Amino acid sequence: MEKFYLGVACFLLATMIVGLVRVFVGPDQEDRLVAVQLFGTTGVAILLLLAEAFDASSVRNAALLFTLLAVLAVVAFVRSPGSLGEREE
Amino acid sequence: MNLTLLFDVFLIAALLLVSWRLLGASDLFQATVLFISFGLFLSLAWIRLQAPDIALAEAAVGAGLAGVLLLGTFKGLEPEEDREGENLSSEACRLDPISPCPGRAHLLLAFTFVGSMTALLLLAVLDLPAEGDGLTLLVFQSLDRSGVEHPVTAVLLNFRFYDTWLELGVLVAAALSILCVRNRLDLRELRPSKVPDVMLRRLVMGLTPIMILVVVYLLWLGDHAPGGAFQAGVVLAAMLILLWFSGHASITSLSRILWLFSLIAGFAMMLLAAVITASWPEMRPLEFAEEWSGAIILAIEVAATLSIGVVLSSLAILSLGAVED
Amino acid sequence: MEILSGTLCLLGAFFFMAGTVGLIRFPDSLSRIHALTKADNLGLGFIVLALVVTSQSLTVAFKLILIWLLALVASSSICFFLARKLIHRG
Amino acid sequence: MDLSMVMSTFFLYSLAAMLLVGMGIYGLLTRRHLLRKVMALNVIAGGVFLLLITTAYRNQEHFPDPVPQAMVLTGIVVAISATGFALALVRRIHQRMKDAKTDPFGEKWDRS
Repeated sequence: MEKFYLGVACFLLATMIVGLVRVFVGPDQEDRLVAVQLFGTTGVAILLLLAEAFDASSVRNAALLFTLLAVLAVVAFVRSPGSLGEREE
Repeated sequence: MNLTLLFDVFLIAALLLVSWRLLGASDLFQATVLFISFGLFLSLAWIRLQAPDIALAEAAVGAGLAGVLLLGTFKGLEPEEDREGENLSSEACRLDPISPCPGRAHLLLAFTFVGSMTALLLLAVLDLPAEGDGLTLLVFQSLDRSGVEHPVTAVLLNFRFYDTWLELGVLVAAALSILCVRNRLDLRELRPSKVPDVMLRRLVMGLTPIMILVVVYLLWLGDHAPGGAFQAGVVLAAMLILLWFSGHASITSLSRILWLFSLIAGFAMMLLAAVITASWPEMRPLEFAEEWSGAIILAIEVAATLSIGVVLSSLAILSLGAVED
Repeated sequence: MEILSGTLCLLGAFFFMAGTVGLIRFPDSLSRIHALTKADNLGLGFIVLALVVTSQSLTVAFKLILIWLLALVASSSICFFLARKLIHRG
Repeated sequence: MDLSMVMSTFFLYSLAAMLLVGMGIYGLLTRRHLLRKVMALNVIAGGVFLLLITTAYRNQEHFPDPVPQAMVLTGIVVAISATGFALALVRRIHQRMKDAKTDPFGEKWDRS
C-alpha cells in the first residue's frame, strides 16, 4: 500500500510540472496566481500521501499549515495598491 | 523502477525548472509567483529528506510570508502609467536606469565565475567523507539531560543556545532597521492601502481562532515532536498580517511600549536566563539544572514565539503599509 | 478496505489531472478559475477520503477532514477574490 | 535503510543544491531589477539549506543529524527577516527615484 501511495504522489508531482506551463505562459496575473493555488492544493495532497507512505504524522501538520496559509498570498495580491480593478470601486 | 528515485528526479526537475524560470523570465510578476511555488517544492524536498521541522517552517514561510512580502512589494512597485498594459515589460519597472545594461562580456564573465564556483563546490562535496554520523550520536546521548524529547528542539534551545539567542537578536535588529528605513517610531496608524470588505473580514474572523489553536498546538508539539517556537512564531505572524489586511485590531493598535516589549521579549527572556544561570553558585553560565531545564525552555519558547510573530508581522506591515508621507 | 482506498485515491488523482488539463486547455481566465475549484474540492476530497478509510486512529481522520474543510474555505474564497477582481477589470 | 540508496539520494540532492547556488549567483550578478536580486539571494539560500539538509540525511543511524536541521531552521527565519528588510529598502529606493523624476534636477534619472 505504501508503494501505491508513493506512486500516486509521483503522478501528482508530474501534473504539477505540467501545470507549470500555465505559470510560464500566463497571460494574465490572475492566471499565474490560480496555477500556483492549484499547486498548493496538489502539494497538500502529496504531503498527505507521503505522510501515509513514510508513516510520518508530522507531515500532516505541514499540510495543515499550507491550507491554513493559502489565502495569505491572494489577500496580499488583492489588497495591495496598484491593482487594476481599483478605479471602478 | 524505483518509485522513491522517480519521486526524487521529478522533485529535483521541478525545483531546477522553477528556479531557472524564476531568475530568467522577463515578466517580474511571473518570477514573484514562481517564488511561492519554489517554497512549496522545497518543503516537499524537506519532507523527503526527513526534516519535518524545516518542512513546517518552510510551509509557513514559503507559502505565507514570502508570498505576502513579494506580492505586496511587487504591487507597490508596479509602474502606474503601465497599468493598462497586460504584460509588464522588465524595462518598465526597472529600478536602476542609470547603470549600463549588462553586455555580452559582462554575462560571459559572470558565467565563467559561476561555472568555476559551482565546479569547485561540486569537488568539495565529492570530497566529503562517505560515511560518518556527524553529531547525531552526541545529541542522542545527551538528549535525556536536555529537558525535552525532540532532538532538534534540544539543539536549538539547550545545546546551541547561543545561536538561537543571537538569531533573536538579528530579528530585533531587522525590525529596528526597517523602522529607520520607513522613518517611523512605531506601527501605529499604518493602514492597508485599501478599505477592507465584508467578505475578507468574515473570512479572517473565521480563520483567526483556528490559527490561534494551531500556534498553541505547534508550540506544545515542540518538546516531543517536530514543531516549536519558530514554526509557531511564523504562523502567529501570518495571523497578525491577515488581521491587519482585513482591518481588524492587530499589532498596529498596540501602544509603543507594549509593541517594543513584545519585540524584545524573546531576546530578553534568554538574556534573563543567561544572567540567572551565571549568578547561580556552582553552575556555569547557560548551564541549566536538569530538573528545571524543561520549564526554562518552555518559558523561553513562549517568549520567542511572541517575538518572532511580532517581528515578522511588523516587517511585513512596515514594508506594505500605505505610504502617506 | 484497501481496494476501496485505492479506488478513491485514483479517483482523486483523476480529478487533479482534470484540473491541470483544464488549467492548460481552457480559453479564458474565469473558466480556468473554475477548473481550480474542481481539483480542490473533489481531488483533495477523494484523496482525504481514501486516507480516512485506512487511517488507524480517530485523531488522524479528524485532522485529515479538518485539512479538507480548510482547503474548501480557502479555495472558494480565493476564487471569489480573483474572480471579483477579473470582473471589475472588465 | 540501504546505504547505497542513501548515498545516491545524497548525490542527487547535493548536485541540485549546487546548481541552485550557481543559478542564484548568476542571477544575482546579471539581473538588474532589485526585486529579482532579492529573489536570487533567496534561491542561493535555498541551495545552501538543501546542501545542509542532504548532509544531515546522509549522516543517519536512526535519525538524521539534528544539528544541521536546527541551523537551517534558524537560517530560514533569518532569511525571511532579511528579505523583509531588503524589500523595504527596495520600496524606499523606488519611492526616492519616483520623486526624483518630478524635481527639476531629475532629468538624469530619465536617461536610457
